[in-house]
Amino acid sequence: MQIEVMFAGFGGQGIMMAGKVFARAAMERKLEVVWVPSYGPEMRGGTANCVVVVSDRAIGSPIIRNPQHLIAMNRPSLEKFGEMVKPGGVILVNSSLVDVSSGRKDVDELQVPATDVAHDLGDVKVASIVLLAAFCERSGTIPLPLLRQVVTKEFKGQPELIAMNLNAIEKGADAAKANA
Amino acid sequence: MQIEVMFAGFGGQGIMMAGKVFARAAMERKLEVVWVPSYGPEMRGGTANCVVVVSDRAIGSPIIRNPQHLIAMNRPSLEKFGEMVKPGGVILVNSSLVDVSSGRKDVDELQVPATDVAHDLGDVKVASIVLLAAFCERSGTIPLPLLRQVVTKEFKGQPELIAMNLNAIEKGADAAKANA
Amino acid sequence: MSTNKAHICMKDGDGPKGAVGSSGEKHHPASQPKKKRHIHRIDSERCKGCGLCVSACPNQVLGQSDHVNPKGYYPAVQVQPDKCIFCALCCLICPDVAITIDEVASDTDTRKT
Amino acid sequence: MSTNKAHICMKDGDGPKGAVGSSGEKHHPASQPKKKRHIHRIDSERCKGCGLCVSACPNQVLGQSDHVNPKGYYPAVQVQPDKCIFCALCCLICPDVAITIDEVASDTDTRKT
Amino acid sequence: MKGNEAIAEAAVRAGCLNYFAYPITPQSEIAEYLSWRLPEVGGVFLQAESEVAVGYMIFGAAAAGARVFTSSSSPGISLMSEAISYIAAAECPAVFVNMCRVGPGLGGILPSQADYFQSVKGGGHGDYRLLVLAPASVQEAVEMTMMAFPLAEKYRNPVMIMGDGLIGQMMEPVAFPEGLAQEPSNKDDWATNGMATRNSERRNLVKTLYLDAQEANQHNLKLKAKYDRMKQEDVLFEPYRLGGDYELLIVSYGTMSRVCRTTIDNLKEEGVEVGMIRPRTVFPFPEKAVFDAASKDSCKHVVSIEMSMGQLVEDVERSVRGIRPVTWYGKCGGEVPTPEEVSAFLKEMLSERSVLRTDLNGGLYGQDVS
Amino acid sequence: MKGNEAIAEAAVRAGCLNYFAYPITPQSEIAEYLSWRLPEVGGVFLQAESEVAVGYMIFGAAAAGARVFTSSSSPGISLMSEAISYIAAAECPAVFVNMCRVGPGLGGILPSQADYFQSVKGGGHGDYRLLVLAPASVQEAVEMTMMAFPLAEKYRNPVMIMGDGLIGQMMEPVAFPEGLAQEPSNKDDWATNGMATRNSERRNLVKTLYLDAQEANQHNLKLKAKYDRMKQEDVLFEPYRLGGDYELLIVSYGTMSRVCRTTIDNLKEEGVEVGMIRPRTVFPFPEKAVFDAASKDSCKHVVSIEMSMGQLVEDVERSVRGIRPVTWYGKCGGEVPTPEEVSAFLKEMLSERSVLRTDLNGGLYGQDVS
Amino acid sequence: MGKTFHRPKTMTKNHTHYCPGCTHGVAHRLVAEVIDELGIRDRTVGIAPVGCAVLIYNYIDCDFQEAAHGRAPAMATGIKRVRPDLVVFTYQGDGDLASIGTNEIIHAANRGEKFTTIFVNNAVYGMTGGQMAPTTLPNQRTTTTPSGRNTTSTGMPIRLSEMLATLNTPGYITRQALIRPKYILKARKAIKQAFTYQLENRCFSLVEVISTCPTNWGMTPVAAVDWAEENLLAYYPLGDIKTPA
Amino acid sequence: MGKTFHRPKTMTKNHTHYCPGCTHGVAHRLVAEVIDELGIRDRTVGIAPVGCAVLIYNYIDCDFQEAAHGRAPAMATGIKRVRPDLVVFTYQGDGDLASIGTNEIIHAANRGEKFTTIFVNNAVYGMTGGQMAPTTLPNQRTTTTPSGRNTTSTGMPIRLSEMLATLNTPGYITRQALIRPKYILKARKAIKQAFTYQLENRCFSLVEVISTCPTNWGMTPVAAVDWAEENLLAYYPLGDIKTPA
Ligand SMILES: Cc1ncc(C[n+]2csc(CCOP(=O)(O)OP(=O)(O)O)c2C)c(N)n1
Ligand SMILES: Cc1ncc(C[n+]2csc(CCOP(=O)(O)OP(=O)(O)O)c2C)c(N)n1
Ligand code: SF4
Ligand code: SF4
Ligand code: SF4
Ligand code: SF4
Ligand code: SF4
Ligand code: SF4
Ligand SMILES: [Mg+2]
Ligand SMILES: [Mg+2]
Repeated sequence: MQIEVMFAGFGGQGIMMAGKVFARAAMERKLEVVWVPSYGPEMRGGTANCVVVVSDRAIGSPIIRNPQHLIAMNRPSLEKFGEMVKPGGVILVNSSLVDVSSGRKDVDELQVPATDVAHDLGDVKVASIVLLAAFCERSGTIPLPLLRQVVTKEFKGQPELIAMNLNAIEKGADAAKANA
Repeated sequence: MQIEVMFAGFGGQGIMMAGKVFARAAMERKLEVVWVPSYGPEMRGGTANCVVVVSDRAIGSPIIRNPQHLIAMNRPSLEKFGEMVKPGGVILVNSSLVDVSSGRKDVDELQVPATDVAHDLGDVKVASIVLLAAFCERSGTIPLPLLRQVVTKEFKGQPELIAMNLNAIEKGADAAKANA
Repeated sequence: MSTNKAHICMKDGDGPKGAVGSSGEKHHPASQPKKKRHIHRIDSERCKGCGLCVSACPNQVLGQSDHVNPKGYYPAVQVQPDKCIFCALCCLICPDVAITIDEVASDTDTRKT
Repeated sequence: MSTNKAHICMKDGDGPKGAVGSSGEKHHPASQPKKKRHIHRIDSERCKGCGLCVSACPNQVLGQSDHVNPKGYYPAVQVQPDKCIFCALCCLICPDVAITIDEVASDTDTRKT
Repeated sequence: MKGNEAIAEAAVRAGCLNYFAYPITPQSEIAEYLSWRLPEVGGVFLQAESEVAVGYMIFGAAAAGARVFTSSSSPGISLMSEAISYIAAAECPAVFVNMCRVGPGLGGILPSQADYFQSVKGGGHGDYRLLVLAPASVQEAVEMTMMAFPLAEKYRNPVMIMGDGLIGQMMEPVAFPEGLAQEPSNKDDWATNGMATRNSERRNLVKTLYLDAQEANQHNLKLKAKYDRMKQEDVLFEPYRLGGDYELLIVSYGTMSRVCRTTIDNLKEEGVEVGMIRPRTVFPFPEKAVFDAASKDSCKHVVSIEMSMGQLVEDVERSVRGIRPVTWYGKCGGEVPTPEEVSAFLKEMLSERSVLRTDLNGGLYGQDVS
Repeated sequence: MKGNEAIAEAAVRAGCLNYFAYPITPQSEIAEYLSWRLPEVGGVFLQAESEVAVGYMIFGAAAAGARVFTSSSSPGISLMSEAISYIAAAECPAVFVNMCRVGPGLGGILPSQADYFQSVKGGGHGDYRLLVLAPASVQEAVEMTMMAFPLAEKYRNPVMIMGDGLIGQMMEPVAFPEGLAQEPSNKDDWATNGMATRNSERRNLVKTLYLDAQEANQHNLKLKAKYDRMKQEDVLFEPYRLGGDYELLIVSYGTMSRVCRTTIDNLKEEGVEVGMIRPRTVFPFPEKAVFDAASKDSCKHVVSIEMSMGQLVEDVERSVRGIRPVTWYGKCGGEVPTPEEVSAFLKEMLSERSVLRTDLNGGLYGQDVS
Repeated sequence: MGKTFHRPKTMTKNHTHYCPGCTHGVAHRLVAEVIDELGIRDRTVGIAPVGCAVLIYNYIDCDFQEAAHGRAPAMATGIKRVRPDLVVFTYQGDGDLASIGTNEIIHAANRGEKFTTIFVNNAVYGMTGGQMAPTTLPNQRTTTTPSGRNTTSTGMPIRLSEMLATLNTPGYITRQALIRPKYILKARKAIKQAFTYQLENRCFSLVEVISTCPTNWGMTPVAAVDWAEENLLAYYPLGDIKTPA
Repeated sequence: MGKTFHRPKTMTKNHTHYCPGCTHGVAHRLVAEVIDELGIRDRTVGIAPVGCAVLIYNYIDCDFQEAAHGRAPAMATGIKRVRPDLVVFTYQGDGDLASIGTNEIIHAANRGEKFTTIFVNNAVYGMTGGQMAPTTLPNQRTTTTPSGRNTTSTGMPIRLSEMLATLNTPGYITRQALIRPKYILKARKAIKQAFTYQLENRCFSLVEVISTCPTNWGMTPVAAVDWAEENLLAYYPLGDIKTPA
């Protein structure tokens, strides 16, 4: 069994971090995990994405052309990668910044205004965590308690961020449930 | 027909120059010529030698282990290369600085106090030309008039040196004749 | 398709204090007294919402929009356009050349630009 | 087998004006007044005949030999050994450490060295 | 852990507490990690002014007897090539990590294997070789980093870890095997660590100048003997699905080999049998393994699959010795070919096998003067 | 003329009036000659602060559309390897002369061919190749220097002249063939020579950064196509005594090949028949010629004879494709093996032919996890 | 008041890839303005550095070469020597110029090469993610000095312009800043002066511009200019450091 | 008067390979004397340059590394960082230090590396046969400036010591000469001072010594010291240029 999730957005939107949190959570479950960034230009402001592959056996190619799932933080990401998602996958869209949909019928597409939610929580940077939580809830890949645990560990150096991120998880999960 | 002459001495004794003069003279005769220095340490004061190969057809190896002839300006050169000379060759020794002989019976060895002669001519640096002239005279490889011509051309930039070098040629040739 | 937020001023241009930032053109203080208007535009697609213009403006003309632009930034907007004196300090500091000031005859219809 | 040209001085060492060039040893001006001789040697095999010592010597002690050494140089020699004051200036300038000055009790037989 | 950080930590665990480097993507995380980690363990972290300087800081430190390493990426390694030649010539142990990026020139920062020749044939001047380890996973990068130091000391030669960029960027779970750490060897007989340190009256000299032709030749023969010994003792590779029959043999290394592995698994499901040799050392190259695997009766063809434009394939050709046709497949722009692309290529190849013999270079015949 | 001076003069005759360099033995005479010769013809002579700088002065000048060259020797070339990679990546024509000296490290100043790999496999990072000309006489050095500029322009790629030190030091009579000089090509479509110069409103850009993976791959494929074209169109070699039967085939180049020639002549007198292929371009390598010559029925064995420790032999092995055993003979310390030494080796080899198959590297088999 | 302001002709319409508030954009614009003003676009060749500004040629529309890290001055030398009629400028970051490329800039300046250098000093390696530069201030945190630059082990920040000014070969060396409009005005004058010296074939010229890197300083753009004014200008005083005799 | 004089213990008996009258030999002896005097031979590591002095290890008898051309300061940094207890010195010519190796010496000095550099300035590339160095005087003839150094195209000679002295990191920078006994006495003092600063772990130290190259200057050794005194000392004034605070 292999799960492949792509996280895509602008650099600085916390997309890499969300991927890492997902990867760490999978590691906690003692699965094989590869987190691969498509590291963009050496400079800022471009688009960025990463792919997390989780499997119960050794992972061959870390290079995934057609991921099972996609988390799209901005419009170019959805446009570029939306059509690559395997049929039956989940597509999570940050509807705060994306006003279109992938147009696909063979996937489970969910719109969450993550940037707005994050803005309300106090920092637009937690938008990616909002989407991640919504994704976990929707896809059933990672249970929320594990997600909370990993996030708490990840930010142990900055306690002030922990609460905000935990809130982001709640809001994200709620959004997924609401849209179910 | 191939002629190989090795010129050996201290750096700064004019050994490379003597070899070049010999090579230029051979070129004037439209022969194939290779002048190969065994260029020593990048610094001064070491020993130096060069080999001139002259032939009437294309010259293969420019690397000569056993030259036909040797011009030895100092003792280490005679000691090192004396035994390598092919039987029947000519060995010219600068007896001003070398008080031994090669000890070989199968070569034509000639002692000329070249440094002393040169000293008397006004500059010890022409010692190598004295030996070269003696060698040409003895071996019959290059006629003296051609040698004079090449030397004159070689020093055309420094006319003051021409006379001294021409004198050196006379003295060298004389020495060869005297020892004949 | 760039959304240029522009504001227009009907006051006369009364000449710069020094040679300021307009490319290649020299402004002559003693030019003929002709009615001119200035148009101060912010290209909200170019703008990255850095806020440098906001803090550089001597007259608090500028502020930050609360709408995100397609690049994900909150661009600068003229919050008090009337206070603008077209000093171009905002243009000078803007790293993205997102602000321009045009000078046109006062009868030019700016809506066409 | 180095040919050391040496000359010897029977005068007392009367102390240096400054700390001069002797390796590791300090010369004490107020050392006990004991008869000492100095031996100034030129190692003619080390010497490259550069002439720097000749021109540095304040007392024209040195000159150039007219015999070539095995390396092909004309080494320095003491042409006026008696004039030597053992100031060691020649030692200081010699790039080849070809000159040494020894101080020995005046009864030492220098021919052995 | 991210590959770069894992390598950094592995070096510390291997007892290498000295690191000199100059930042360059995609491996600056190694320096960033060590900038806090080394001070924590009393080690030396220094950001140098350039890669040229790094090369010689490594040389100086290694020659003084310290365990030392650096990391860089392609252009940075080019700048170290003079130093690497010196270090090999001086027989000093040191470890170089190259997180290879797209070249030539400034190229890009995406993964690549285009520094294969530079690494295995020697980018610098003169006759020297590096022992080059090519990890295919973060775990293997850790292990190879830990092995690299003892290997460098065994041969008194620089060892290179050639990662393909992705190795540094990927995050995979890792363990740091205790057993791989080895005490530094005693270097008193050659290192310039101060006579007092080794209680000796004989000074040591680390040099590379051999003005005398015989001596220089002897020195080069001595070096050659070490490289020959590497070929005897330290060739590493991993065979994959070579047990049964296979029509096609792949030779591939690093991340590329993982893609090939998935490709092979996928093709097996489609009934196409493919085997693979994955060199783990690219110098010394597993020539015999490749030859033996190619010799198998069922094997009709050998393919070198690389993120470079025909470099690995030359060593494959050399090893195969003409007994099977050898083909190259590769990409070099930062995109790692996907299993789908590799599969498509292999299938097409199998369908038109006849035309596949790699061509020999032609040439303008000169006059035969004999 | 001395080889170095002949090369300098040949460049001037070839219409290359721009030279940037840093002194290094055994080729500083090139700079010394040009320091007065270039001003005489209104050219540019500049002694740079380092070889690193030289590499980029060449790059800048070449990218601005000028004919330009430099010369150096082994360590200096290592320092230029980053720049050479950039110049190849940016597709600028330029000529590099390497009067190879003993390496690795500081090595010595005597002749060597140990930079073979560096020259033909690319010393710098990334997928690029140099067209490498290897003269065997002063006359050929002159001719190759004159050919080098048009070749560099034909391919918009750096060309290297790889001399073995002796070539630069030797004095032989030379002629400067008029016919070889060619007008510089028009570079307006790419060179940064100023828009006004080319009367254009479109600016030119010389760059090597390709951040996009597809673009970078395309660029690398474009470069590869050029190198493949070199292999088709510009392989040069000289066959020697291949007309009749020969028991043994020598592959050798540069000064070393002259020694082999004398050896072959000498052996012929003793009744031993030996043939030779002398690559005149070492990249592209005359693979087919070597293969064809090795294929001859009479040929029992191939020997690579080189002033390096087993570099040329790898290309020979690749070319021979296993049809004949391949052996290496060489020295690398500055002493060019003499005809006597080479002969002795060949005779011994012929007498014990059975054991001569070069061994394949062994290896530690990993676990086959299939 | 009442001024006009437009994108200079030599500047393209492309949006830059720089972070919000990064003053590289200001430096680009000033150079483009000066090129326009002097009317030299059709004979100018720029040299892009390796650093955040590597893509400068996407924004300044004249002939461009892209250098290797630190080597722009050598490339500029190559061009100017073979084509003295071209106007050549290098654009270099502080890592590029004051670290790996120190040798090239010193010797180009010392030979008196007639090109112009724009030296963008933002006290950090921007492009590679905020490592220490030789210009990083004491105690400044970077990704390779996580507890602040320790001058005991890394030395004091280098004032490269002052160092270049000690050379005996004539040159124009000046330090300006891009962090407030008032400084920007002066910077533009200095850049024009620098190109003018080049056009007069007078001397090497270098304009250091104190710049910001909000991203790697971990500050908002507005905080960054404040920090720069308070801290960078204190260590790197503005003004002409050397003018040709 | 009445002094004694011997070969220092740290100096071997080997005859040097230097040309007659070359002052490299004097510099060697001074370093050996200082090592003896400070009693540090058994913990000293020297670094040989690429230049005429490459074989210095044949004459000075302590641990030695042989650098690549210009890179001795980087090697010294490598040693000092991993073994701060060792005493490290580099010995470098003017081509080595002031041309190819400028970057390495500047950044080592700026980091305040605690080693000592002996910088032998003979205004020419000795080893390779007398090409121009950055230190070559205006109009001085060399094999690559056959009609004399033209400062219009090659710039003015670099005073590297003065340049290093501008760095803000503390250091000891001094210029001495080896061309007369009186200067040699001072040079020895300076070298001792430099090593002493190192022993005190105080700062980077560099002693430039004005030297001769009779061979490549085309002069007798005696004429060479005269020429150096008249010309080199005029451009390169002697004395301490910077002392640590
Ligand atoms: C030879 C080499 N070394 C290192 C790098 C990586 N690198 C790219 S940009 C850069 C430093 C950029 O800093 P700076 O010059 O200050 O420019 P900024 O981005 O701050 O404008 C480095 C180290 C490289 N590309 N090439
Ligand atoms: C990378 C490299 N470039 C060039 C050389 C050639 N080279 C050897 S010594 C030298 C210069 C020597 O001059 P200097 O440093 O002044 O020392 P000197 O001989 O005058 O004492 C040069 C250019 C080299 N060995 N390595
Ligand atoms: S032109 Fe001047 S007043 Fe108007 S917005 Fe800009 S800075 Fe403010
Ligand atoms: S300075 Fe420019 S980019 Fe920044 S907020 Fe103002 S208009 Fe936008
Ligand atoms: S010791 Fe003094 S007086 Fe005696 S020879 Fe030497 S320099 Fe002259
Ligand atoms: S200084 Fe030394 S080498 Fe020179 S002549 Fe005097 S003793 Fe001889
Ligand atoms: S990283 Fe810094 S220098 Fe680079 S674009 Fe961003 S703010 Fe500017
Ligand atoms: S060439 Fe010059 S520096 Fe070298 S040993 Fe001779 S005199 Fe001394
Ligand atoms: Mg910077
Ligand atoms: Mg010098």
